[in-house]
Amino acid sequence: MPTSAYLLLGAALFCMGVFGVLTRRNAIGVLIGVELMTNAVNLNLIALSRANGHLTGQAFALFSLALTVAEVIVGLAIVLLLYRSHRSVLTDSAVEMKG
Amino acid sequence: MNEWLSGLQTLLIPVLLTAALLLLILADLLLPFRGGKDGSGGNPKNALGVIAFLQLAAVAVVSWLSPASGLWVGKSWVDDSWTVFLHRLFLTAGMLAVLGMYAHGKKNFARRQGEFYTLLFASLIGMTLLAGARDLLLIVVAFELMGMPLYIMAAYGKTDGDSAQGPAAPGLLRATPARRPAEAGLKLYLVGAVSAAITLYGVSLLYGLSGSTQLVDLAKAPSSPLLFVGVAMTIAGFSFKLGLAPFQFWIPDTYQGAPTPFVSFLSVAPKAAGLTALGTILLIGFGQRGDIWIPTLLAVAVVTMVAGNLLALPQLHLKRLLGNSGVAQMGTMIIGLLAVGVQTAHGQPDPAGLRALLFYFVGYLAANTGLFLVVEALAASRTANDAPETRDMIAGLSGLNRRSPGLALAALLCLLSLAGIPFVVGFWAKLYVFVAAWQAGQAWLVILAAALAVIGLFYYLRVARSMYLGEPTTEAPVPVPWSLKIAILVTALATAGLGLMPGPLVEAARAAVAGFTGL
Amino acid sequence: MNIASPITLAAVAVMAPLATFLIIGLIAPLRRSGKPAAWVGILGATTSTVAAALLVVDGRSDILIADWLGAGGKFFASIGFQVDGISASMLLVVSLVAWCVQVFSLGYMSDETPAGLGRYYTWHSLFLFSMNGLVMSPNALQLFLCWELVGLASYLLIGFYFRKPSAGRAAVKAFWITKLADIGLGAGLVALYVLTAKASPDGLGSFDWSPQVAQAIGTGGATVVAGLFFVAVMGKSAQFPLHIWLPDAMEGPTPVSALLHAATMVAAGVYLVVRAYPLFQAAPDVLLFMTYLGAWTAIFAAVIATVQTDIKKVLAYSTCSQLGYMVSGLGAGSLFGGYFHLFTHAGFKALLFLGAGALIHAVHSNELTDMGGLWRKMKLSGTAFILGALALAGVPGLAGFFSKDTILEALHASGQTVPWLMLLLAAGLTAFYMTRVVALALFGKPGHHTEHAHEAPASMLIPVLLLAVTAVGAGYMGGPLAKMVGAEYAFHWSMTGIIATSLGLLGIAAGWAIYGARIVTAEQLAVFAPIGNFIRASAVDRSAAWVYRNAMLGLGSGIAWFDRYVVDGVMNLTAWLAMSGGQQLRTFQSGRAGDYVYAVLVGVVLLVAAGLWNA
Amino acid sequence: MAETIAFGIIAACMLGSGLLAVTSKKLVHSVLWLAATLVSTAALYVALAAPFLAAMQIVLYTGGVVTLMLFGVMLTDQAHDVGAANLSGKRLPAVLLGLLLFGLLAAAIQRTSLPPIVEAPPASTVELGKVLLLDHVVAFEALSVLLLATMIGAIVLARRNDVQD
Repeated sequence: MPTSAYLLLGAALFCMGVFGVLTRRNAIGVLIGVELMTNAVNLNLIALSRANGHLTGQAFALFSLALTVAEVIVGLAIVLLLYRSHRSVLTDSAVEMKG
Repeated sequence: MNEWLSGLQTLLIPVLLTAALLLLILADLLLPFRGGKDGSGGNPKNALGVIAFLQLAAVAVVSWLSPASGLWVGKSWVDDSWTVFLHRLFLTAGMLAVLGMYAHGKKNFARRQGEFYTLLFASLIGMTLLAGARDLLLIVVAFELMGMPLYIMAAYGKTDGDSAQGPAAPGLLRATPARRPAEAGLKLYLVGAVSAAITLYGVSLLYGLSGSTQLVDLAKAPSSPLLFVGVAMTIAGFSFKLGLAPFQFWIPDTYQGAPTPFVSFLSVAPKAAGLTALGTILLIGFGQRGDIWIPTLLAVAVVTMVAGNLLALPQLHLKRLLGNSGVAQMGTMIIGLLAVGVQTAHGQPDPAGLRALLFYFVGYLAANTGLFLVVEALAASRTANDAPETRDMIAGLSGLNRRSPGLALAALLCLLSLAGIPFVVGFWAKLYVFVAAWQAGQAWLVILAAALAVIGLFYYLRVARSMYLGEPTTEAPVPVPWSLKIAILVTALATAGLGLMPGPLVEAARAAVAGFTGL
Repeated sequence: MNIASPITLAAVAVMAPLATFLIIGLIAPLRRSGKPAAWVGILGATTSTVAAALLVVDGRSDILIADWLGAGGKFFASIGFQVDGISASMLLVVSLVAWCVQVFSLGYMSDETPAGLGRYYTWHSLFLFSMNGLVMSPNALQLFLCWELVGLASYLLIGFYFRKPSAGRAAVKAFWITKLADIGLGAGLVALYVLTAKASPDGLGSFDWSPQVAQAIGTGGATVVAGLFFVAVMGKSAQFPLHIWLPDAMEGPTPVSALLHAATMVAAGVYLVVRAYPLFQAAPDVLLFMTYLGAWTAIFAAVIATVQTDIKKVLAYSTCSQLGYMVSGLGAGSLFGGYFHLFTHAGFKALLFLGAGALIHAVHSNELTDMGGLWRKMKLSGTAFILGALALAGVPGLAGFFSKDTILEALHASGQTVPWLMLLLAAGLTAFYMTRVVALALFGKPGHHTEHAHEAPASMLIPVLLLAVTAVGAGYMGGPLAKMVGAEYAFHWSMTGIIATSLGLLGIAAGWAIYGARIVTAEQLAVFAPIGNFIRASAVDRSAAWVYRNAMLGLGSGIAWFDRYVVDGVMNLTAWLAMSGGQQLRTFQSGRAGDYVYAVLVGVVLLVAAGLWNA
Repeated sequence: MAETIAFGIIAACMLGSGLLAVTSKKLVHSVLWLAATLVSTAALYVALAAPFLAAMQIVLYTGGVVTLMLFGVMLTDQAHDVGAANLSGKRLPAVLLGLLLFGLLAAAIQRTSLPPIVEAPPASTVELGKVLLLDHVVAFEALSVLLLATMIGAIVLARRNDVQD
């Protein structure tokens, strides 16, 4: 398969993630969108690593994986906090500060 | 083995900070919590703030004693004079943050002070790593290391003054935490997580097209549409942390809801770190090919300055005002970066813009931190009698001069500095940036920025006016905890002192840029 | 005479007000005590005045440039004192006027609370320090720094009655407009540095304004720099259309108006041109623009002054108008003419404002109609005021005559016929409106406050009388002043002088006829029987009145209206646009995190699209 | 040919489950569809000669992240508004924005000549480890600090309030 096929696939997945981020009101739903986006990044990295013929991209993808895990942990902690303070996990339930 | 040791030595400051972080965790485990209802007095955990400060001070002393070695760790990190300058900047910011936080933490999250300082240290480690990072992978990881603790710290704390409590939930969820910090953390986090994904996508393209993660190798990437997309997405991703429009909307909300001493930190150090990271990527990687990024960044800078100033104009809430004005300030700093970019692209790298940038960081650190700390001092001194709607509002500063002339003077100096009035450091910072930009042929940008600065002057002086001409609701002086007093004094003195005698700082910035490897 | 070196004297003159500012400002009990603080302030002004006088007598030139910011001379900022004929004489004028104003204020501001008085003198000291620092600047950078400080101090002084909303607004407006114009000075400064850096072999720029610099940066560079500088001059020295802050700034205490409008704040703009004249000379386009804009401002403001009923507003527009003269004169290439007029104007305008202050103090009103007949009550102040008015009107022998004549001569000599005619017309109008003020305020129908009026106290009279001397004498200083500036000057009658004098006298006659003697009535004109009959028959008197009312008043009011609503309106519109733009943007700040993420992604799409567009 | 077919099938699985992950009404379904997407991506990693990454993807991502998310969903299940309004009404602009972005990215990818994927035996984990620990040792250490800080932070935020201050 040509490299561009993988990149196109990644781009499609990334844009699905964008769609998810934009449409989900549930904070965990937004996180799912973000996961799709980072997953697309990893696919990119590994495909490009292969295309470049070395392992740096794979290493990068590993780092990216770990970062994502950390991000999800923090995100869920914040979602729990939001739930406890607002009795809701909808992102637009917290709208006290604006303007 | 030897290589390892020299690596550790080169990475002295981050390594020391990591050791300090571990020590802090240990101290936190050893010190019991014992506090009254209000957490005042006799809580052994209070010592953590002192320990954190002393640790940072010790690291800062080491940093001041050890000149740049110029050594590399692999090909990803370098300990040059640029790195050293930024280290000192971040350590100073960290110390100010601890000083600012000490009284706040003691009172508001007595039990969780240790974790706060631990997170602060983690964020500082990220910044110190960013300062010397010359590798995309390291930049991304260090950037996240800096950023993720910030998400948590923004959601920290329980007091937000006028928090409305929701109905109590059963069981596990009996106690309701404050609403505003949660909201602040959520907004910062959501925008940050999306931006992180965007940055990663952009960076993955840069890596793929150049075949390497090292910044110097980025220049080898052949010009292609995908490269432009990669650069654009990288800029977009970083713009979130820098608070460039339209990625800046989280700023006022998060500033408003997060603990003020933390905001004083959030509003300066991470931005400086992020800007230097973006700057190193663009200048080292694409310095010769300014056409890839200069037009984009130029547009972003203009939009940012306009939006920041206009959004700050109607604000009556001090933290929101400072948040939006900070957006405008970032726009001005970007001009410095653009100036270097244009000169470098013309094949005559002139580091005037970089010098201006470093100078600006210091001035901005002093003025912005000082101002937020004054806001904190006022908020902390509030009693139950004060109207809740005046909390953190400009109106809350009304007549401050009559209550606490010293505090008002400190705030005034900081305001004038941010507005770019002569005799305080902010003026030199702006002038320096403008000269660099004009030299790079961006005269129109200078005139635009100067015109927008007039708007800035308006809202900054409105605050000053309220302090000096407004009627105080009480004549009682504002009680300021000693730690906060020291921090405010230091920032005010720096603002005035560097305004009257910017020479040493100019020289330091010159030396820092002279040793910048990569240009 | 060798008391101290010129640099020492200059340092004393600049630093004395700074010291008093710090003393009054930082020692709160002293400030709150009122009178003692005032005396400290006056002491500072006295020291400055004495030092300036010694400097003028000394007559030596010197320059001290200290490398302020260190960095081994590599960084651009240097400060110091440039002592020469221009700066020394200007220093004396500034200090003297400030001294007069401060002494005058002792009486005028006697109703203020002690704390208020202390605050007032604190700002005065700050103002004098910044103004003196500006005058002694050896380069554009220091001038800019002090210029900003002058702006700040004047903002504080104009807004002194800050509890009065209109005063607050006026202060803000003055500040904003001058600030807006200051962009020009700031940008000009940056441009100057960059251009000199480009021209110098070591790549380091400077903020010098010497002829060598002008030569180095060439006509193109000089045009950019001088043009940008002139934008700031337009703001500070109230040139059309940036003059709109000046009439509003009358909300401040009257002595403040005297200070700002006579020798100091508004003069700073003209002074900048005088100092940076080598750069301006290298930019003929800018000079030409100045000639026309100055002339237009002179006549425009003079017309508006004819219909004002507030005595301070008349004087304010008159200041605009006279500044127009100076700018036009400088534009026509006469450095000395512009500076000479600045010099004489300082004296008589301060006199007029302080005299007006005495009148206002007596009747507690600014309105001309409330003052009528004050002459009987206030012989001394009245005489002084009349002297000032005559000096402004350009009556031969008094100060204004000589300097105005120099400017008109210069315009004539340079062949600028249109501005020359405009300025001649403005000269007539000036005489007319000043006569109107004198006639209405001093000799008109007594207002109901007039009965209780009495002569001003000594603290107010002394400065007024002192200034009256300068209003008479300053004109004869032309020769020595020219020598100090480095020009030649000797007065002689010329065609221009004769025309201007005739127009001036005509203006006085017309003014007096209409507002003083009220002779334009049919009965009085009937003395000239045949003509009178003819006039009666053809109703020329009525038509003259009609013409006057509709043409003259109409024109004046029309321009005043234009001023108020169009020029002002544009400024207000800009402010409103900025504010409502901010409000509009705030709707995006919806508080919903989802919307912020939306903004981020829209931003990404835009940046990516822009990137692809570039690629 | 077989390779293309295999790629096509995996890609279809990935995109299909991804689409379901962002459109399912029920959040639990979304999380499960996300897991399916991640697993199909792992299959692509194998095709790209990155078996270690595929394993990590399944262990860390699918095992860790998805489990965490399920926990999150269950813990917040009592929220009165979950399920009621999971999707916002602004779907059309989101679709347009997503398509626009995809169009731009696809255009850029199409117009860029990329090096081809080299068919090669899978890289050994040892080599990968060398890259990680030799070239990127600083980042590796930074990552460990990051994970530590994240743990501390998450605990401090998620801890029950009544045992706090």
